[in-house]
Amino acid sequence: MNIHQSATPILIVIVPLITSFVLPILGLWNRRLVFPVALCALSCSFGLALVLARRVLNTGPVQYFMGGWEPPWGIAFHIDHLAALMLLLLTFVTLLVGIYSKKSIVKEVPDQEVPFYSVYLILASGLTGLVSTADMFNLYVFLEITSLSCYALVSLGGGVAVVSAFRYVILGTVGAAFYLLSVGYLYSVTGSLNMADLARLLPSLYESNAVLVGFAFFVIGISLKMALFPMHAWLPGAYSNAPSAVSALIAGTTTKVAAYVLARVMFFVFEPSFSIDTLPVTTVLSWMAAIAMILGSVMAIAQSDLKRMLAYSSIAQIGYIVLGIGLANGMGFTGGILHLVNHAFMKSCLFLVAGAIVYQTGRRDIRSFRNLSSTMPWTTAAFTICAFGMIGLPPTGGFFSKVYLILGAIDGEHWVLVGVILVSSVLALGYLANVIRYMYLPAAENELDEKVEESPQGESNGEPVPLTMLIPMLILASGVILLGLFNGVVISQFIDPAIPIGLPR
Amino acid sequence: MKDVATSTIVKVVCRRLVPFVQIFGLYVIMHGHSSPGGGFQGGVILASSFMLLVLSDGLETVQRRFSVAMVTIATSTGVLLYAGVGVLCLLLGANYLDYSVLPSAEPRSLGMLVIEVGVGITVTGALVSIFYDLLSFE
Amino acid sequence: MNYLHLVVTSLTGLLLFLGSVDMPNTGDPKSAPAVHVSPRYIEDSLEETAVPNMVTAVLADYRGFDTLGEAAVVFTGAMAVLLILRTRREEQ
Amino acid sequence: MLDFIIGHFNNATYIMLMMIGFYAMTGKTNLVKKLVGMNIFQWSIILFVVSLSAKRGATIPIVFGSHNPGGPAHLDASNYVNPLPHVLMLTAIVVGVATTGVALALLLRIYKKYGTLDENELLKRARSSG
Repeated sequence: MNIHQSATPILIVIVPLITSFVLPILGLWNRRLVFPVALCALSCSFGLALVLARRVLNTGPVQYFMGGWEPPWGIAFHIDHLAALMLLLLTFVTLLVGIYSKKSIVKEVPDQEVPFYSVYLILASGLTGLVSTADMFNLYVFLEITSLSCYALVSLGGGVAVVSAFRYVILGTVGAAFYLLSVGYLYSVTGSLNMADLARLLPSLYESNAVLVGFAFFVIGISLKMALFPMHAWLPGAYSNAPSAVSALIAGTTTKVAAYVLARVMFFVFEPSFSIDTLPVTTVLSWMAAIAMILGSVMAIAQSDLKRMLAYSSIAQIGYIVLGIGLANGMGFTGGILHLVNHAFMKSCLFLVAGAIVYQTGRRDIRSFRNLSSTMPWTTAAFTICAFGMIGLPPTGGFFSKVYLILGAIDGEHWVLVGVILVSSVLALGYLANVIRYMYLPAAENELDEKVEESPQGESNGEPVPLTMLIPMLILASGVILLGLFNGVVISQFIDPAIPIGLPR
Repeated sequence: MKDVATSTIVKVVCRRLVPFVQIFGLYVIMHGHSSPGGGFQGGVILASSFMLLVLSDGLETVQRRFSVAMVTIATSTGVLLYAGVGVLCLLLGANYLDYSVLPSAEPRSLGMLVIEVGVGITVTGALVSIFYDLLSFE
Repeated sequence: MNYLHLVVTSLTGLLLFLGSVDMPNTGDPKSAPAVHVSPRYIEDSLEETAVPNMVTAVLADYRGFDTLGEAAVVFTGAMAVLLILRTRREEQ
Repeated sequence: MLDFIIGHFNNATYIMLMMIGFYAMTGKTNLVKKLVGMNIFQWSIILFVVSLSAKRGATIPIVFGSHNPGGPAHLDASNYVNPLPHVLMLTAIVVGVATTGVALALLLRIYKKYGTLDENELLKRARSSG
């Protein structure tokens, strides 16, 4: 019996995967072909994501059974509205950062282009697989594929990047091991690995210790992967020491996918009531998110190095997303997912800007960004737009996601959390406005211009930022604004139909 | 590590042992169907035979026989073989990795055999490649 | 011997053990894993895939996509080590 | 009570192993010891999940004598051990090997650049070299 389902869902995952397998052989034969082939694999994956998104909007969730075996015996892909939105977001950001990475990586990794793009494509396919799989163990395999390629890409930064990459390996493996442990615990009492099957079997087992402890370790493991507040030790070092293109990719995708996995398992495999009443997971997550939002912003203000500041602000923004999930109501969930999409655009664009500044001037210290608005007008414009988005000013998407978060907090009568959101936005205004002020300051008073130390990565070579680096930045920046203007479309088409049933409206 | 083993016992024993290890490795890959084993276990045994050879003859002679380019090709072709079978099933009108459409009396058994061989090649190539890199990093 | 880590570790261990109290006894043929999904693998794998070794049948056919991901992990490991160790950028 | 101990004795040992690995990973400052702890931690989880497949009075999941024409009698699920955890843990083993390979490569780079594998010493040198 062979059933034939349309192959779009699986092609999104295997096209970059197979291309990454072909690249080493292609590299041996003709090195110059590697980048174009990698790019067309990524764009093909993005195109397929568009086709799939349209089909999901028209006909609802799409299923795909690997090897023709229906679940729970075989592995299945289940792509609903939320997964379609994530696929679009991931393939788009990976494509843009891929275009950007050509110029900025050629200094980092002089003749290692072949393994670099091979690992890059595997990361892209791991992310798409992570989002579309409906099998708990298959999700672990894709989680490891994604993490392994992240470890390698982070270590390219040179200087102290190797040390932060090793810490990332240790903490990342602890997170993945806790996830595997939770799959083992759930398997020991249910006997199944498929998410839909688990969702059917679990409600009768909510009282069993194995399920309670299994779910607790799942949340700890995924929070580690997401760098949620108490477990964020690896993030500042990894983001700030990695090459800028890699930081942009990782900041824009991996933590977001971990947040998506948290939401999917918490609300679609387990019933929302389980993580609200049986285990106080949502309250714990909300408070961890609140502390992350405040602490992350405060630490970001204290930084003078731009990439380290953006790394700490990522910890704060992850707090917003997890707050959306922790509020556990319709508004909060919408705000959380919308902020997930907005932050992916904003943070990857900001890291690309940081890379462009280092590329042209070699400066990383904020105080040395004087007069940057005249020497690099487009880059600073992109930075300013994304900064407005992070703060949450009206035209940008950041404003709308914060509005929904606040509405969600009001629905749940969490007045303290409303205050935390506002305070955190003001803190964000603090550290981002400081950077903009330096950028737009005239270079006249250069007597107090600090010594400009050369960037350790040696990324800079003084030429102006090439178009292949500028255009992805501007597309992402305009994306931040478009998300703001058309957030209604994103919500009504993708997020509303995906709101979990159990959540109170 | 890179200089040749000093004591002749190691050299003689390793060189005599390698062919048998390799035959056993190939046996384990090919007999994954009816006995415990398969691509991964067999591939690791095959890779360990090359490490044994490096122990006895040093890195240069082994790299002349199983060169770095060959290792990369092995790493890639194995997995390509695996994913390729999946795509072949797609082209023949079934779901990804659904071997029932393969042209043979027992299609699934054939599909699995090709999978095991592909995984065996990849694991051998990957582990030998990691071994070469760890060794030649000074 | 820092005691913070010791406390954290023993708490985690205690939590894990409490979780494993409800699990079926080892070797219990009526446990959920032995009853729910795997009977089909045991009973039907010979006639469906003509392969006596059930583990290989599940590994390569029923859950073949897992093994593809696994082979990709091995491939990524090799490429990652290649990337980490063969970067010829001279360190300052 | 005795039946409970016999039934859960192996889970207790796996959890003990897990905690030894977890302590080594978080407590130790030498990076190689952290890596060894990571391996112990991963392998104890693999042991735990493989032990889920055990069935009293069942043999290994390979059908012998399947080639003779008569074929084996009807296969009864309780005669054979549950093959699924073995498949899952083969993947976890391979993931462990790949992660250890990458971590060892990173250790080589760290040792070459900083000359030490002790975490505190490393942070001092990393901060001083900027």
